Amino acid sequence: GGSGAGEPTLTVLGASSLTEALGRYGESFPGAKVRSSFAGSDQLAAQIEQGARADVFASADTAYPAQLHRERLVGKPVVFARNRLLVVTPPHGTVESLADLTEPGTRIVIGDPSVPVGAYTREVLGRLPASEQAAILDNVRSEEPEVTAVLAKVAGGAADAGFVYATDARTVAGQVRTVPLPPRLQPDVAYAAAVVSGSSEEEDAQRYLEGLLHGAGGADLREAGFLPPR
Amino acid sequence: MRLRSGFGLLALAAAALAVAFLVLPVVAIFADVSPGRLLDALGEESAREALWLSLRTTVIAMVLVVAVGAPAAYLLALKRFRGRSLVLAAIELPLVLPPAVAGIALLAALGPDGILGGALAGAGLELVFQTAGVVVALVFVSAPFFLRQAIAAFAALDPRLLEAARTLGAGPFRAFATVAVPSARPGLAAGLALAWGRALGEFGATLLFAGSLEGVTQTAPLAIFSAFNRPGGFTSALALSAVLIVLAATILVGVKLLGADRAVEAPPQVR
Amino acid sequence: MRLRSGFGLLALAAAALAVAFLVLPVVAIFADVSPGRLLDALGEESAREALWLSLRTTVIAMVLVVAVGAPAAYLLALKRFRGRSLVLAAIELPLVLPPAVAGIALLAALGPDGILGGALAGAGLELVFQTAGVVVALVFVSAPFFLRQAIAAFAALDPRLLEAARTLGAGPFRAFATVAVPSARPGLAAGLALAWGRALGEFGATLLFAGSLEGVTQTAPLAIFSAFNRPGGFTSALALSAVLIVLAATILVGVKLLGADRAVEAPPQVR
Amino acid sequence: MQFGEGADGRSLAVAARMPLRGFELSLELAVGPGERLALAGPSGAGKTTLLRIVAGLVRPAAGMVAVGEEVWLDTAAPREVPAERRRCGFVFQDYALFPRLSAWRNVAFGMTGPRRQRRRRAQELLDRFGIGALADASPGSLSSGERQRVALARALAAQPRALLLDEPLAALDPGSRRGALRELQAQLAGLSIPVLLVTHSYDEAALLAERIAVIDRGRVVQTGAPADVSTRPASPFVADFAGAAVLHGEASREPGGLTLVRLRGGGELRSTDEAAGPVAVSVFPWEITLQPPGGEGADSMLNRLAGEVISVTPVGNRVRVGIATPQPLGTEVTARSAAALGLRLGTRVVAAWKATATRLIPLS
Amino acid sequence: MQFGEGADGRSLAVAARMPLRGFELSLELAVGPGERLALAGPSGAGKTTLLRIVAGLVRPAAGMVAVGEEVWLDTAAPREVPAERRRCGFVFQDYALFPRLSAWRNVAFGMTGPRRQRRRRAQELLDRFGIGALADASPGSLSSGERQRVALARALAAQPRALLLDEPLAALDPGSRRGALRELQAQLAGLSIPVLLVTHSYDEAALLAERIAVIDRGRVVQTGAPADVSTRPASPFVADFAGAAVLHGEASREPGGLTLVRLRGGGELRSTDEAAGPVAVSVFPWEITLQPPGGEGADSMLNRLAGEVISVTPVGNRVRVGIATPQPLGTEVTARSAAALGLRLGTRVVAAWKATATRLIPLS
Ligand SMILES: Nc1ncnc2c1ncn2[C@@H]1O[C@H](COP(=O)(O)OP(=O)(O)OP(=O)(O)O)[C@@H](O)[C@H]1O
Ligand SMILES: Nc1ncnc2c1ncn2[C@@H]1O[C@H](COP(=O)(O)OP(=O)(O)OP(=O)(O)O)[C@@H](O)[C@H]1O
Ligand SMILES: [Mg+2]
Ligand SMILES: [Mg+2]
Repeated sequence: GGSGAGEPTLTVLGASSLTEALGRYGESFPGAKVRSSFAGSDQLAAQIEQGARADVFASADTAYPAQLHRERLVGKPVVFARNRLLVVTPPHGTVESLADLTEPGTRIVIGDPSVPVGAYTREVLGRLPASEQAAILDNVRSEEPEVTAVLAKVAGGAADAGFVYATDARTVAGQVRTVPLPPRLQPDVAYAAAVVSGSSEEEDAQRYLEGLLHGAGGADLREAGFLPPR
Repeated sequence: MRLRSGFGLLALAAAALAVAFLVLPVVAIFADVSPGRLLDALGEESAREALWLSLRTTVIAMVLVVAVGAPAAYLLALKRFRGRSLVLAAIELPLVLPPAVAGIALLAALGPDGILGGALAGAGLELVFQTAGVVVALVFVSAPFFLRQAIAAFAALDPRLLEAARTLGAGPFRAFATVAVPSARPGLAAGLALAWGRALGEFGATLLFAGSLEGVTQTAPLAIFSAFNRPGGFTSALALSAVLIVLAATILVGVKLLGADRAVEAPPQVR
Repeated sequence: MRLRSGFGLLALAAAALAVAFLVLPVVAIFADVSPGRLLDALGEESAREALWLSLRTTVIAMVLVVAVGAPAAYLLALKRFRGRSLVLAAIELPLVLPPAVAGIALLAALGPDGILGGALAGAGLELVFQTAGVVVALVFVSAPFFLRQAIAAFAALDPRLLEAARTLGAGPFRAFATVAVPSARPGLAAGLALAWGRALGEFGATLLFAGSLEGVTQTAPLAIFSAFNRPGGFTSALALSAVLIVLAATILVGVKLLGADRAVEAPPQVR
Repeated sequence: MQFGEGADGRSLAVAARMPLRGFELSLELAVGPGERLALAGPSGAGKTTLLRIVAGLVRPAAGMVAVGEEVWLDTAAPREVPAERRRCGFVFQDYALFPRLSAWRNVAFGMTGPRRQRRRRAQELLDRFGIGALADASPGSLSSGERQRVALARALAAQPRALLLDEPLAALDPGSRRGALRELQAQLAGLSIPVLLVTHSYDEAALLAERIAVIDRGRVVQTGAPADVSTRPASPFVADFAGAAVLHGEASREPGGLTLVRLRGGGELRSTDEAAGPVAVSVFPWEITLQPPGGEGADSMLNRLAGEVISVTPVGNRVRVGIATPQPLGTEVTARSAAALGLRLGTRVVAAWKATATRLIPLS
Repeated sequence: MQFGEGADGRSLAVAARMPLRGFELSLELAVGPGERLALAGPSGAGKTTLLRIVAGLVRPAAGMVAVGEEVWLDTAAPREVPAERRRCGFVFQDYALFPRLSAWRNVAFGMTGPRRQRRRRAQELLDRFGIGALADASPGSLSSGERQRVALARALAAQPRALLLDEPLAALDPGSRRGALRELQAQLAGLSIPVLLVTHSYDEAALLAERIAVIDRGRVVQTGAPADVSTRPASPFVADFAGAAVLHGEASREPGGLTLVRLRGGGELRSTDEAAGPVAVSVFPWEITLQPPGGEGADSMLNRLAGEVISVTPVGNRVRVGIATPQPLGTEVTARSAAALGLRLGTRVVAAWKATATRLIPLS
């Protein structure tokens, strides 16, 4: 982001799932004009790798910021939010509990292993007894690289259940039911952010991260359903 | 073809099937969106802004596509040179790129670290995260549609018309502007409609190359995507889609009317 | 047009700019991928499977598009009826749908809870999560490309050829198969190439409607996207893209050769 | 292999009524087996439309088409046999050969049977038309004359019940037209089915057909043998069409059995035809002799009109001379007389012809 | 407003050599100011190509094109003026009118100056050609004759230094051709620039031009006034082209000043032309009289060939009769003589003509 004569401009690259929270935070961010661009964390990482000039990178995982940090493309990442996984089902669906997922014929959609939500889902399944895990994986009909695709299928009744973040479920509020996961199965879903190397507004970017951790940004995240970083 | 023959009925069935199959999903979107939601979608500041940006960027992209593409197509249509068919195939390749790959390709070519990144930066031209970048992405994905139609239209020109213009003292530009373009107009308009339609729906390349910044690079398809990620966003995304469809249909029909072959409606030839 | 005139040079510049702009990003992908990586990408089991699935599903989709689309286009091209121009505009609408919206629209129309969901389920036809669903998504996004070219090609037919066939005893089907299709072949081939190219690059609608499962619904563009997400997968995504581009280019050129107007190469007319 | 000869003894009958742009097509025609009827008339008269009605490519508002006992169309019944089941040979104006089929495949298109047999029969037909060597050529590589022969062979190959030809010579360049005309004459002469052919030109009609139907604005204005039509035109239109000069005037009976015509614009003519009231006078250019002014009545020619020469156009050993009589007159004389008279623009001459060569056409 | 008259006194000179498909174009021609030269010849002879060379639409391998002092092309210099700066009026074979411009805009296309003035001058030209009322019509709605006039007006509107016409009458239907021919004659007669026109047909060439250049396979085979070309054909090709019957034989001098020709296939002829060795004999159909067999030598006609009638085609008041003499012979007699002779297919007749009407063309 360049700096004009007046208020500096901060360019924030945020993961799609942060659209609501960071959108609101950016609007009220004091002392700088915030422009936020939301896309898949992987796409944002690719943009940074290709040299796109931005100030803050807020990912839906910790792996991409860590990787970019190793490549010295971003500063040291900090975890700024956590999330929970849950199961969404169609409002009139057959799945009412986790146990129902093992029923043969249940159509389950999960995230592609290459996206964080997919990796976490596998972590959850890994904590189940081997037979249950196998039964559920057998029922997996699709591994979606985009959460929208998971939600569209559940909301559209094409799938009987899907594993998504609690925050994602809100985008289809009213069109799906949610089945929470017991705490013992919950993975540690952490969102990390970092200042992009070579940012021309490093101070403001740092201030933006601070706000995410302790200030208005944190509140906005909480309101959107995210959990505080421990 | 008589409709009341075996094949006639078959063709009728095929046509009905094809039309129903292509139209039904579009209709389904409207069925899912109440008229009230449609108006609400238009009422949202960000939606209006995205539509307006889409309109602006696609118009600029179309101006560029036509201004550069029409003379380029004219030349490619009329000149025979070695490797011509290779060139014609090459300019169609962007058609097959999956959208994200198109975005990556643009980043690799014109991004800050891309092949021409240094040259562009030297010229003070920034594209990524800029409205200009949206235009570049739109031109990249839509130009092939215009070019191939324009080349076909110019190639179908009666070469004697151009020769007649020359014997009447018209230089190459005048022949192009007053003879070639008017004669090729229906084909050019069809190509423009197609390119414009494609540009209005463009998503992946824009997102990767230009980002999704409200008011700057967030066009309507990106706003639709963004809406998906907001609470209750599914319905507002569909409503915005419906608006985009109406806009696109208007443009498609409008451009086609513009290109309609008026000569065809001339009085019948009587002697 | 003489090249050595002001406009000639301008047009030359325009053509060079257009070609460079469209080709450079594609080249950039290849520049980022070493030939070794390209071969590695082909060596990966999952990549091969995705390419093979892409090939299979696009071939089936093209067979359907041509089998239903050609007679449908024939009818739409030759018959005049009220609302014809509306129908012609309607079948082009899928062109402007952002890919994700196209997928949602397909779900709303053909998904289990969609308009026709019950009917399809009753017929025991499952599309979502099935290879059949991929084909449906591919047909939906690519059919308009074939249809519009086919309609144009059939509309350009000399109607007297069809009449001649009839006076020689050919019923509607024979006239279509032996006269209309061969005469319209170049246009049909161009439409097929375009539709096939679009189908090969299809991403969003397939993902949303059919899902993404290795060997079942994960086509090459989905595999590219997935590879792209994997840490360190960037280059293998690019490599797979490069392979897809080569495949698509081969198909584009192959189909065009198939449609090449052989009559043009007939011996010159001498008397 | 035979063609045409199969359908012996069946004649073609057509009656049709149909509004066209600007006027109504309304006519009846019958063509006997083996008879060649030429439809001649100006552009837009409805000639092509009539052929298309017979072939089943256009449906008239009301009408009937039959070959022998076989009814192809009867809007009263109603009954309509689709074009592809009529077996009606049609040679289109520009031949409409299938561009992607070779000559023999074009010819074999309407045949049935196994491929080898169709190939053989097509080859026989092409041989018969003198283009056997071109069996594998594509239509685009044929000359227009060759294309015409392929089109005719193709139409006959399906053993049609009637043959329709729409301006079969129009697509030929003038150089090849003379030869093609002669050939077509020979080819049509051998057929035993009804042949209906369309032409713009009276001369072509006279050469190709035994009977001419002159058609104008959708109606048959005269039918008859070519010689009858040109010597006894039923209307000024037919006279003009057959190449005669046409003048207008008022006729009255004279003592002595002749009819006197006072020409509009001045001048008098006499004719052996009987008429009274407004008439059109027709005289063929070659019946008119040109004489220097002054030399009156040295011959049997009763009709004399004086005027200035306004055009001189040599044609072969003859010269066409236009004369500014009160109503302009086209004449034709031998090159020798033209030279003897010293004809050039502006020369004053007298055009003279016999009362017996003066046809009167009463105008309603 | 004037056209054509401006470029007084400048003649057009062309020399060109260029390989075409199958043969080489190689010719030189000059057309004087106001002269009308017709290029006549068979299809594919290179006529259009020559016009295109003059207009600058094709560049020959070697050649020169000049109008007066102005050199348009000189491959030796080298110098080449692009087509758009030659001011060379070109009437294309199918007129090539701009389909989306109205008639007057087509005419005004080559004019310079403000729009209103161009409109006025275009209107004047259209009026002059008798189609002023059609100024706003689109070319698609014009008849072919009207289109021809617009094309001519358009070519002349740019005040060209030379006028080229490529088969200006070929696109017309036979019905309108006669009238259009007369009009074109009048229009071309008024010009003072060189006019080069192309036609397939000897008759048209004779009517439209003062001089004919017969061109075959890229070469000028004869030039001259129409009458000269037809009465003294330089080659069998020209004789045939001008409408004469052509026979082949061996000539030898006879005592008495005549030349004896022994025809290939049998028969003898005599001619007043001098020649020896292989010759082509040309005689015009109308020079030949037909007689019943037997009645020998009752007249001054030295040449007599007997044969069967193989074709009879009436044309106007004349009949063309083909006779199977050893070499087939085309003749033309009046309808009256045909009737008197009872001519029909198979009748045996004697074709007779004078030695003075027998042209001999030595074959190298
Ligand atoms: N199906 C139709 N319905 C109404 N009018 C028609 C139809 N087909 C042709 N016409 C009109 O009928 C008139 C006669 O057309 P037709 O082609 O039969 O004339 P033609 O005598 O063959 O003329 P030409 O000698 O120029 O070919 C034309 O004015 C044409 O526009
Ligand atoms: N630029 C060219 N180079 C080589 N050959 C050519 C070129 N243009 C035409 N030809 C060939 O030259 C020959 C003469 O063509 P041209 O069109 O001049 O004949 P034409 O006398 O006008 O015939 P027509 O009477 O049929 O119009 C043809 O065989 C054509 O294929
Ligand atoms: Mg007609
Ligand atoms: Mg020519």
